[in-house]
Amino acid sequence: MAIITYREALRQALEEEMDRDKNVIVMGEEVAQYNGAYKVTKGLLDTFGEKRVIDTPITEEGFTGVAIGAALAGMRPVVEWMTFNFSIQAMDQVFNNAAKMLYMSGGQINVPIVFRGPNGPAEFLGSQHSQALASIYAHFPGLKVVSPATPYDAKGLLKSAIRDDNPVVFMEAELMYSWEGEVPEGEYLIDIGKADLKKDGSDVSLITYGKPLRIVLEAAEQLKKSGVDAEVLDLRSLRPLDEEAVLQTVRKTNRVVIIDESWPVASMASHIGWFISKYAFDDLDAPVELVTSEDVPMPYNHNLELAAQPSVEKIIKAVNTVLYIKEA
Amino acid sequence: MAIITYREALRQALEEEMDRDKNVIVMGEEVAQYNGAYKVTKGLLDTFGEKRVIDTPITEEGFTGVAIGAALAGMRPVVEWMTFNFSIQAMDQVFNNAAKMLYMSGGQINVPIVFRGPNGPAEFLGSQHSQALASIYAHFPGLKVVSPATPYDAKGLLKSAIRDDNPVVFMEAELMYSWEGEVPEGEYLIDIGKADLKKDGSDVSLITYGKPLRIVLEAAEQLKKSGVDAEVLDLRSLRPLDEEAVLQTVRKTNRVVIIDESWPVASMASHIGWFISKYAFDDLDAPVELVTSEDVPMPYNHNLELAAQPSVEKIIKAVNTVLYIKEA
Amino acid sequence: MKKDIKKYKPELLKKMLKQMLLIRRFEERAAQAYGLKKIGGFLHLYIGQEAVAAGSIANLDLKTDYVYTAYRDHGHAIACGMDINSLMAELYGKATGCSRGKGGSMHFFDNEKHFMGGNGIVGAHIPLAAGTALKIRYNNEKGVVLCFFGDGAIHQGSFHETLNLTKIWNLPVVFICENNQYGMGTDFRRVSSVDDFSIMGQSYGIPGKQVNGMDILDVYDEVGEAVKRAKTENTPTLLEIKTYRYKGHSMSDPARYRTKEELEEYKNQDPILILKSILLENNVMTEEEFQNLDKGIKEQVKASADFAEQSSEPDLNSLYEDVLV
Amino acid sequence: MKKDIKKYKPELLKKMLKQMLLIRRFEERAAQAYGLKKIGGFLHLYIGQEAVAAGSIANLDLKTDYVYTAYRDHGHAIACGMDINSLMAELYGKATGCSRGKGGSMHFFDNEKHFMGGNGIVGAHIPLAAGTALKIRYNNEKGVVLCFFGDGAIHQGSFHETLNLTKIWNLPVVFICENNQYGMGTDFRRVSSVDDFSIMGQSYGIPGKQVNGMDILDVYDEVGEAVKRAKTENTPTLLEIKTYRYKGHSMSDPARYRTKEELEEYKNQDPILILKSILLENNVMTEEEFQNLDKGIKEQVKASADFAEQSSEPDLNSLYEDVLV
Ligand SMILES: Cc1ncc(C[n+]2csc(CCOP(=O)(O)OP(=O)(O)O)c2C)c(N)n1
Ligand SMILES: Cc1ncc(C[n+]2csc(CCOP(=O)(O)OP(=O)(O)O)c2C)c(N)n1
Ligand SMILES: [Mg+2]
Ligand SMILES: [Mg+2]
Repeated sequence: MAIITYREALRQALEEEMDRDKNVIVMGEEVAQYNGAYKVTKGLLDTFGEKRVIDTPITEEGFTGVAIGAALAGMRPVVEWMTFNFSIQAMDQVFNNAAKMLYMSGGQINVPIVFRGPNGPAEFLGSQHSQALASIYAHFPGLKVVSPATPYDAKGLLKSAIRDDNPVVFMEAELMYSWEGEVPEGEYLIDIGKADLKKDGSDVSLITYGKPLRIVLEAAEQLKKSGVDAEVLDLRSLRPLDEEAVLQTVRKTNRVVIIDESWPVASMASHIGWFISKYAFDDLDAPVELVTSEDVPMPYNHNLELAAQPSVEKIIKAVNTVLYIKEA
Repeated sequence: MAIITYREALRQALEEEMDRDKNVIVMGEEVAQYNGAYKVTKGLLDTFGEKRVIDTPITEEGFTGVAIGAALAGMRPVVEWMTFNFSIQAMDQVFNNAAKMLYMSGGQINVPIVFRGPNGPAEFLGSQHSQALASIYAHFPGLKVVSPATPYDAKGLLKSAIRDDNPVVFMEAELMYSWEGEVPEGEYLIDIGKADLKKDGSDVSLITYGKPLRIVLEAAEQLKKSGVDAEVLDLRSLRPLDEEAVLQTVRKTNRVVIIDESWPVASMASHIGWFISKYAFDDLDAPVELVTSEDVPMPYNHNLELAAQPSVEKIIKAVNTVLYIKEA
Repeated sequence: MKKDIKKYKPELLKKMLKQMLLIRRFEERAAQAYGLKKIGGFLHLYIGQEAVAAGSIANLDLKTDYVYTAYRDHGHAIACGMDINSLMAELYGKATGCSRGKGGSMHFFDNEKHFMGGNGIVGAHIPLAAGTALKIRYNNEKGVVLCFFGDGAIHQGSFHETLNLTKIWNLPVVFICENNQYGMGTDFRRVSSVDDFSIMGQSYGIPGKQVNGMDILDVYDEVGEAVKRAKTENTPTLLEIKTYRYKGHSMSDPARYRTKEELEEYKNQDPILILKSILLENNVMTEEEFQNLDKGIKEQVKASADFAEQSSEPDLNSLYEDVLV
Repeated sequence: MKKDIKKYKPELLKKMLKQMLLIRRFEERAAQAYGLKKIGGFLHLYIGQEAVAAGSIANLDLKTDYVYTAYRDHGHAIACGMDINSLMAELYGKATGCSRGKGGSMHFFDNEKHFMGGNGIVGAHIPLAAGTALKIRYNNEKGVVLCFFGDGAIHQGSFHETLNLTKIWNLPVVFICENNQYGMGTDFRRVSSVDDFSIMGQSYGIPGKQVNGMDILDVYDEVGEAVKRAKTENTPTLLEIKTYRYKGHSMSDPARYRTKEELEEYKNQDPILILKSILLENNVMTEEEFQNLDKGIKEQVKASADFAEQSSEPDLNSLYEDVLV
């Protein structure tokens, strides 16, 4: 299998789907001539021309709405938000039009669209440019919400997202674009709504999605050295949530830490925490621990911003807590 | 004590605070000449004049931002969003400017502002006009989030919100405006962040906030008839959350139902559900049950929209579940 | 009224009159039903503005063309030829409603007839209209999108962002600001820097014009021009159509912010009466024919109320349908 | 250069030159430090545009007046007289930074000097500026707010909503579009319906003008006019100041979207060199004085880097401070 970057995996998905279906177009700031602020759309303008790869002015509300209006008339736009931070300006379009159109039209009008771009903390950017908005998007019915953490998942899920007849919010991360991983040559799809067991284990379940996966696997590695065999479940999709996979790992290990780079309050993390506490009440040997971002806006200073986010140390600490291990 | 409506309680709070501090102004659509879409600002234009009670064009992003810019320069604006549904267009201003300004300026610039209006499902309005956004606002650090359910609480909390040096999101409800309750003559304030035990009980804790309080009390009433003594805790504030009060009632009754008219996923309800499961793990005799809105956009049809929301029946059913009572 | 009436086909004139009348009678009936609590929530009546929807949409071929509007959408839906049974049933929240009882007054939709709603958020449908125009242009279809919105919506950022986008991408959209003078209780002059909205296209190199919305022939002609330009040159146009709503903003609004005189002034220019008198004067129709037409329409409308009444409530299970495809 | 140089006080001319030079040297140093990884994230340099901030802000009395800008904010902060030690320290993320190391390059603030940031969201600070003007007017203060933003920001709805609001409420704001020709890699002409942004005030009855941003005296004069109008008549103005950034959008941008020739053309009109030659020609300053000035500034800038270097990291506990008052 070829080893490619997360960025390249996304690019391949876009290229293959654009090749396959002429209704697929790409829109966003700097996606065409500049090849994308983070180069995900590299080469697409050359291959598909400016009718299908469209640079927009800085008008998140406007161009997101335009893309929705194209989608509900039969196109399949992929909207790139330069980062999810700017998508807050487009939320009204996403929530009130994309997510609700099918429902309020009584099933007549569906919106096959993908909203994608980097979400979550990056580095040295301060509070307005570094925040995880997954929990906000996951709150709304009428959307699918996807957050792949490996090149393999990114490609297979983006292809599925583009073919999906519903609006799909697709969350990447600046820091993940250069991550590498194996991706097969041929075409494949990954079902939206299926979690993936990234590591088998028996002592504790580490449940996560998106960028934190890497530090979660690192933590699992370290835990192994101290004799703790952690299982790592990568949710991949938040909506629909693979509830069965969540319950399965909990029933197996009886101890859970959820790792989410969102803020804690009303987050995906605390939601899954409650879900487990309810549906696997008798299977839990310890309360579910969360490792989230601290409940503060993101600071610029690097030490502070690292301290604000989940870390290997915090994960290990939480694992020790659910295992009732006292640290030295 | 006088019995007044929730609407009148809010109006009194506004009037008293405007009287007290000339930096308090009111801005929003139809707040002045029309006396407010829901008449909360009735008479304020006459009393305080058009410099202090300002009708805006329909530009939620713009006028919300203007109010924030006035607040950070020393005024104390109260922004009325005609309903919270329209506040989605202003979220970028609230999240990126109001909530983060103090932090990103290193403590230099605070934003004393109140964003208020009706939130949550109303009647016969369909999906765009009927939704509870409390969980979204509660997700963000840098805000206070308040949701009073009685005239007494509404008045005392709005006065505190206006005097608060932080941005406060203040959630009312169309259907609550005509609700009546006792309000004392003299001035009083209620601390933001303090829950209130609305009914003492020993068998089960019903935890809620905002408009559902009424059906929760109704459910408690009915439960009493079948011999179940429910305690009702009204959170009143979501941010800060009165964690101590939550734990106290759980420790007392050992069984919890949380009632929240938000959607379930990544909601305040599931957050508190996790919080209890973690911090009162050994005190729980049953998993925490949630009664939220169904995970669907709001339909127009009245039967459907009622079915979409928490109800007395659903609450009683959930109570029976946590009490392991099999229904007939 | 110096129009050369000859240039319009009699069928067209009659059709437009019929549509206006149908809109009015439909809404009068809906208001009644609202009084009887058969309908709840917001009901925004279009009475007084009928010429705008009927005159504009008469220019369209709804096989290729599309219509978007805001929550005051009954008139546009009817002008698009939607079945009034399904509309009245929607107001009643019935399963037979055009949106299965899930949309209500503000959310009429007909995907086949290209009536794309019915949007409750002021200004939010404006970009959608441009997006549908993007699809038209992408496929080299010969279509146009009419986008109706109010004087209150024109200050929304979405309007401006969209104007720029339609111009740089050459999208066939006709933006129609239905200036009925009020956004809820707010006289548009109180919240607008300028009185003449038609100039607002200038910032984007988009031509603009003010149109008398009480005269359906004016509306028909000017929108027709703009539609032609859109279809042949892919150029957007901004029209400010001056009109008036006779009723309050919605059923709960007593409309105290305006004078009786003002209302009377507009009622004297009633678009239905104007067109009727033109047709009568020019022998396109007789008074008797008109009375028969009106009678027929009233019956049709009554039948729609009966249909709505007799239709069944949506299945409770449908609550969970239509969330995702 | 046909300016009557006599009308400007020599101190003013020297001060403006000094500020431009300080901005440039500060940023050159910052770029160096970025290369050495002392500074991370986005660093948006203002080099080439110095005349806009320095010339505009020279008109202000920052006891009563205010300045808002976007993320390319070093120049404006320096022109407002902020201590460059605290600015460099902020770039280094140190506790002694103007925002305690929490803001970084995009979020300089000085509440006392009325420099209100430093905003990372394109267009989002524009309403804030109007709000501060509302406060000024509410208190009958004699102030004005300068609101700087880029050519990329002008299509944002927030700009349009705010223009309307400032006009209907008569707010003393001068809107300054710094048209440096590019929004990231996008030539403004590719995403704009019109070439001349100064006309965009017309939709709101707001006067507009294009200004040559490479000539600081032009900038000073035109902004001065607008400031006067704002203070005496409470009227907003829209200025499009044409300028150019010599560097890429941020440190990571190689700026391949433009030609070397274009860059050279603008470097030949360098605002510092232009003003310098005017001062030399008119004997306001000698070459030697200029060299000394520059030397002093370089030392000052170096000292700021030393200060930043030696300052301590913020206490880890400060992570939890400043969330709420
Ligand atoms: C974004 C948003 N803000 C506020 C409202 C509440 N609202 C509904 S209609 C309306 C007035 C709109 O006036 P106009 O655009 O002139 O349309 P008209 O009602 O006259 O047809 C307002 C403020 C809304 N629906 N959406
Ligand atoms: C709402 C929003 N969308 C996108 C971005 C990403 N972004 C940062 S700067 C920029 C270009 C802005 O160009 P311009 O306004 O001309 O300012 P300049 O950089 O030239 O000073 C973009 C697209 C952002 N910060 N905010
Ligand atoms: Mg109107
Ligand atoms: Mg620029």
